[in-house]
Amino acid sequence: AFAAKPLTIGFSQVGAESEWRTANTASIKDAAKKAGVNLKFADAQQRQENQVKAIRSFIAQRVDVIAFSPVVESGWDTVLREAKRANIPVILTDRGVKVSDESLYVTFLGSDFVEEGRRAARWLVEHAKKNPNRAYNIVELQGTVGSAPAIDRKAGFAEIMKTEPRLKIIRSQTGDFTRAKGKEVMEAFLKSEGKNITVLYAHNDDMAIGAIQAIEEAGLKPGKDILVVSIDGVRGAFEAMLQGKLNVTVECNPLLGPQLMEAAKAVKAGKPVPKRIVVQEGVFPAEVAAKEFPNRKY
Amino acid sequence: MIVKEQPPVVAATQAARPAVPVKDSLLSRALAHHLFRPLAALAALLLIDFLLIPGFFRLEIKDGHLYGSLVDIVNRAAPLMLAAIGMTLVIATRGIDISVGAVVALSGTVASMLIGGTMVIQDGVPVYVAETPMLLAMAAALGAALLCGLWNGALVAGLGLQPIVATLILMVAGRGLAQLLTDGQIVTVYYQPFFFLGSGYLFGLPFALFVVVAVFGVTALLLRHTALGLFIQAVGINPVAARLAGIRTAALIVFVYVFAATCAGMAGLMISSNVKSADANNAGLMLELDAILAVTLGGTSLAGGKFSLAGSIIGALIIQTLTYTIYSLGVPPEVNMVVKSVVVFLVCVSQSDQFKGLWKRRAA
Amino acid sequence: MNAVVAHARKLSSAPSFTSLVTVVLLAAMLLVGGALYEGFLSLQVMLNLLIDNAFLLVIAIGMGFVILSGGIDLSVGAVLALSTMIAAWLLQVAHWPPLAVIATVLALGFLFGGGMGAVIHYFRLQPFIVTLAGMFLARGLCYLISIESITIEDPLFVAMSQTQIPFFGGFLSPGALIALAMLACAVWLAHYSGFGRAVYAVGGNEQSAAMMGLSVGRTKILVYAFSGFCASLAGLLFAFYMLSGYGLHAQGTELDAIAAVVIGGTLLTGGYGYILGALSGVLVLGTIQTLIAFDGTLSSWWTKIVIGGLLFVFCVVQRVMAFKSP
Amino acid sequence: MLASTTALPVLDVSGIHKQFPGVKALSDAGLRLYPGEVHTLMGQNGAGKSTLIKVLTGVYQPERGGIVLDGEHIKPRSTQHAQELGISTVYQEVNLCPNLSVAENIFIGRYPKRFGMIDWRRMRRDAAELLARLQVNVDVSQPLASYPLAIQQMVAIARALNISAKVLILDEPTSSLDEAEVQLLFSVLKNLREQGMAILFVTHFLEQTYAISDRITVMRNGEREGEYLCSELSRLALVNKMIGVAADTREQPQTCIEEGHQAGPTLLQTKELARRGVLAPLDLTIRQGELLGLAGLLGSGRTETARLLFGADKADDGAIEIGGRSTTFATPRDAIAQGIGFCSEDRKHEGAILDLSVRENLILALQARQGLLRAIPLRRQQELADYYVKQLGIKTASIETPIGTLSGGNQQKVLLARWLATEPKLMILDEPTRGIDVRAKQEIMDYVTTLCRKGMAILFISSELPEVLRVSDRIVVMRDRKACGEYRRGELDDSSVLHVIAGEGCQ
Ligand SMILES: Nc1ncnc2c1ncn2[C@@H]1O[C@H](COP(=O)(O)OP(=O)(O)OP(=O)(O)O)[C@@H](O)[C@H]1O
Ligand SMILES: Nc1ncnc2c1ncn2[C@@H]1O[C@H](COP(=O)(O)OP(=O)(O)OP(=O)(O)O)[C@@H](O)[C@H]1O
Ligand SMILES: [Mg+2]
Ligand SMILES: [Mg+2]
Repeated sequence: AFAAKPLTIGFSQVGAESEWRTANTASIKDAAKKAGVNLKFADAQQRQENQVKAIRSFIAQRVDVIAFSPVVESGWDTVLREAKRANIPVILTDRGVKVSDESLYVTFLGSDFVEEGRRAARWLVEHAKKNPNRAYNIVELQGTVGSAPAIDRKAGFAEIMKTEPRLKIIRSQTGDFTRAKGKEVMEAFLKSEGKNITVLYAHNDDMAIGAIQAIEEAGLKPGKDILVVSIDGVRGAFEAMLQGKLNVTVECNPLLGPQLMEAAKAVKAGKPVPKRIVVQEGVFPAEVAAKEFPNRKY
Repeated sequence: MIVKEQPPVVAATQAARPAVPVKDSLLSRALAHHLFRPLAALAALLLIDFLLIPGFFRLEIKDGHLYGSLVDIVNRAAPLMLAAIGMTLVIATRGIDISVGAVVALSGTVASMLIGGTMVIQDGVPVYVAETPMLLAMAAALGAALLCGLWNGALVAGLGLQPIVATLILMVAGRGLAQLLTDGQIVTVYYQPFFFLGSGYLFGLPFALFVVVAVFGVTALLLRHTALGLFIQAVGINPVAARLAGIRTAALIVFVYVFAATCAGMAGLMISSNVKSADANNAGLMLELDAILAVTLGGTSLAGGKFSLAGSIIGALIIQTLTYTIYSLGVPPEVNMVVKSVVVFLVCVSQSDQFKGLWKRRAA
Repeated sequence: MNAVVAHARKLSSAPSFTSLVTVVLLAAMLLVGGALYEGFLSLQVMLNLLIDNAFLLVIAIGMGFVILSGGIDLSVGAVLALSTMIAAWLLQVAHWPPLAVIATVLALGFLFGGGMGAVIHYFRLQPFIVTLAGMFLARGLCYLISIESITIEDPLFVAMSQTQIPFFGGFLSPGALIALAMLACAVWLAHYSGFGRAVYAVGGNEQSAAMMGLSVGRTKILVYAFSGFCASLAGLLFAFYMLSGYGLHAQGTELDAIAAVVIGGTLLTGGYGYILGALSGVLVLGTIQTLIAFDGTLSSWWTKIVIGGLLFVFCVVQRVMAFKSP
Repeated sequence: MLASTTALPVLDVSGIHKQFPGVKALSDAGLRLYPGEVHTLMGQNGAGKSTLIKVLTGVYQPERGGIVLDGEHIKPRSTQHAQELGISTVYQEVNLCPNLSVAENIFIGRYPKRFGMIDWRRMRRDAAELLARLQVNVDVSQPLASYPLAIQQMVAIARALNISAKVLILDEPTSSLDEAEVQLLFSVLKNLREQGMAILFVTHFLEQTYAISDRITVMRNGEREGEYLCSELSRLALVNKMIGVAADTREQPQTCIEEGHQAGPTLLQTKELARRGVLAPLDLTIRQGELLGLAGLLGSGRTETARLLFGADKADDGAIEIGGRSTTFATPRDAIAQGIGFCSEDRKHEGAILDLSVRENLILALQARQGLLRAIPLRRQQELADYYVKQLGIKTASIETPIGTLSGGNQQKVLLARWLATEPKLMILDEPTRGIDVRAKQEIMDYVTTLCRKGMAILFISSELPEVLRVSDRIVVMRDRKACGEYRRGELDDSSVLHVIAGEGCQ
């Protein structure tokens, strides 16, 4: 009797603001199809209020499980309480939430942005240990001001960076996670700091790719004159690494679909699930790029 | 260039009438010129840069072309200037076009997808191959932009929708269409010749600058040597009277939207050529607001009527200089917006007649 | 409330046909939704339209006044965000009592709007630009307070957020009721107060209004102050709704509000339209989103295309029907 | 009834100077207004009448000069302030809000209230009553824009009358009213005079001046030329003082058309041209070289006829036959292509493009006909502009001055020139002499009739019956949106025409 009706999941996505996000969506849709799950997908166009609206409509439609990637961490108490009252379990993906009552969601499945920032910094610290004579003057391209990944990736990086006094951030500006802005800001940095810059840390690959163009146009060699470190691990980053223009990308895995479906089924079947499901993620320096490149799905 | 020009002919006829005494000094005439205040604002910004940012005005030759902050500003402002030129005409007819950003995304996407391109390494020499001939792809992109303009124009002139709502439809849907084409991916272009448009150099200057100058020149010529400028202003100031005077108001309105969209299309090509890719979700985001801002900073009223193309160009330069200044000064990103808004406030207020009055009263 | 009823009666005879068309089309859209999706027409879904869009309604009311006066206010979304931020900061960091916070936020919104109005009036600047700068300023100020979101834990705010007021088997939030009360006040203000009529007059012809002896300057400044007030009230409703303050809240809401007002039958050139139309405009936008959420198959881009398409169909039908009317 | 000169003036204005960029509008202007008198301010177009009134009512701040109201020096800061001080004004251009209802336009700012709310019912009732006193019976809840200019003018007057004031100023209130309305207005004014109000009145009609005023102040070139008792100033003397030369000996404007003129072949014919609710099927023949007058009361459908002929509104029935071919005009362009020009009665909304210069306004129709691409060379534009500025005596600082800064009458002349420049075959003139001074009116009509004699056909619409009678070769009388009679010149005279248009001598 239980299997007669397929499981219905209502999923509220943030939007389609980046390739990473698109890959994330595609993975979830594919996995749902494979698992025979009826997926109700709603796109929030990057706005929290739209996500809340979508969740409310999922509750009205009485879906079996609600999953969503929160736009921001805070502000979910009320609507999650409504879901709880309606006995619909909630799974978070990609980003966590801050709520007064942890029981409002069953599990959180996703990456840890702070950890990503730390990993990027750790790679640099290692690099610095191997090159005692090199200067490490870092320019940072932040994500959208106020967004969770920007805040966390900055914080994680800063935390580890402190352990190595030769690492200094000399400039930090937002590049809105886009190639065009990343390039524009990098151009300005290159004019005002010139050869002083030896490291670029970008909060995502797109900004790094844009900045790499700016570095080349300034007649410098990205990857050599200026080390380039970024986060996400999208296809474009691997291409850049193959050409030796990017030194390392810290993976932030968007392929959460299969794990989400599994968790949803387990929740519905009443099996216990851990409060935090960690996603498998790696750090890919340029040396392994060639080997890894064929495996990339996004 | 303002359309109601005071061309040399007038000066000549006036000079021919000896009875008319020349009262105004050159200086006071310059002060009264409509471009004076936008130019003064730009100069003030540059002065701040000069004082605070060492080497801001330094220009060097690198790889056979000019290299420096000023070059960057002009290069970066190019798409904005194009969009502002188109927007100026739309605003002059009392309209507004908020779909500019979406058109930028759409045209960039169409071009990038069609060109695509791959780099093939043959005997250690990279060879670039485009999927569709580049010119054809660019024509297709501009064609798509043109269609967008027709659509906007038809909604405004044909159906009589209010411009802001009519173009809101495309603003929302246009980006969606672009993303539909790319499946939400960023389309990267690997075809070297395409990059020339956005980051190439001609005679040591950015090629984008030549494109802007060409578009500006053609537009200015069109306005000067046809009655277009007069008609646009007439329609903008009093559409009823313009119709009764025999002007084809509907056709004119469709034209300005098509023109604006085509300019936006060119801006889109330029942006995607510059970053060697098309990002349907982010390309040209908020460009419409910047374009409108540029037009108003240049002294054109949003209520329609009198307009100044040159003013809009200066407006665009003001905006880009400001952005660049913020980056170069090392303003923390959290404060960007506050700085930007304060400067915009100051520039606007300093341009108003009332401010001048205040100043005079103080001095007296 | 009396005023609303009286006004509703007047609408049917007055030259407000566009607004009426909107209502008819809204009903048609709801019926189509009901036919397509199970449970769409349930009471709670309808009430959710009000609950979820309460803040938008309040913003649209303020925007309605501004547009009626012939201006525009692009800063509302940012002022909303700033209000949530100030409220959250005052409550969580400065530990002010909640009522004082509410009063402060509303007063600040009023002043912020009034300040922009004064700049617009005294320096004869274009509203579009001044409020655009106001938008940058308000968003920028949010980040000065904090770039991270601040969770609100104040009991009053939490209560406002989580109270469910029973309504014929469904429930409404206090926020929705506040928005409806605000709407009633605004209708009264627009149609039964000297200020409201002066707004219409200024929108109809500013110069004439001045020649008729109306105080154009005061009216314009007050209109923007009122819009700022509405935006900060919307900010409070948003804070009730989300229990957080955040600089990135409600991005692009100004365009939604403008669209709602215009769809509700108000002319952007000023002087023509009804404040009540804001409600139908907001409900139309809300319904479009609900339709999409119920459909549940649209990808990100299809969502955009469908929103654009529905807007298009809506505007065209509205236009065509309005043409046919005498 | 004449104000005794011993009484103190309620308003004493003297030494007013007002300068606009490039123009000295007022220099040492002034006037004295006594309680219980109607005082007419006269002067040529651009003499500074409207500017003086705007100075009095706080629209403009003068550079120099004093205003004394009831013995106290005042400096009106705004119209609101002037109203509070007791000066109520009707400006030359209708300054009301088109989007508001008629009732609101009368009461805005001074609403009747109940329980702190605007009492709409009472406002409508009062407005209807007030307008009924001026014999205007319209639905006061409709927006003002839905009524023709004449009604709007009456509404503006009603608004001013409703303000309890010491001084009432009316700037050319009668320029778009017809005889009957003018008489009504005068009876109201006389009433107010009886009650001791001081009334300042501006008009270009000598008849009206002599019919109502007690005293006259003449302005010339921004100065006070002099103040006269109406009874002591002959018409001829008045005109001479306005113009400043004693050249014109014609007291009563002469018939400017020689008798026995023969019209040419048919130029245009309408066949059952009609538009539902606006105009009943109409057959009208217009011949080359003929001046056809349309007479009728306000609302009789003359403007509608003109608009249909010009394609400004689309006819839903019937056809226009021109050059032997039967067509209809969907847009003004179609009509212009056939050589028709149309000078609208509403210059502010349908004529002038206020921010554009005199030159640009003047060549606009010609340029539109030539098309977008064939721009008229600037030199040619200037020639045209200079020519017409001289021909029509347009008073402007230069041809590059924005038309919005010209005085009302001069704007009208520019608009006339706009159409003359297209050298039309048929010129439709709807109230072309609205707000134009006596002399200029004469000159314009002379000019137009000369063109007419050279072969241009003219359809002439005017609320001034004597003028229509004087110049028309043929007169079509309209009533209730129907043509109801056609008369050759000489068949009607001043008294019989009134009977005809009122429907007493017409089947
Ligand atoms: N706002 C303005 N800017 C510049 N010049 C102006 C302005 N208003 C009026 N003038 C000029 O002042 C002069 C007097 O104009 P005014 O309107 O007072 O004339 P008027 O006597 O009322 O004429 P009419 O009988 O045609 O109405 C004119 O030369 C006109 O061009
Ligand atoms: N005294 C009046 N009372 C009520 N309605 C009137 C009056 N005068 C005119 N109207 C309205 O005006 C409308 C048409 O007037 P309009 O002025 O356009 O006609 P017209 O013959 O061109 O008159 P004119 O050219 O003298 O203004 C009619 O629908 C009529 O209802
Ligand atoms: Mg005048
Ligand atoms: Mg008429």
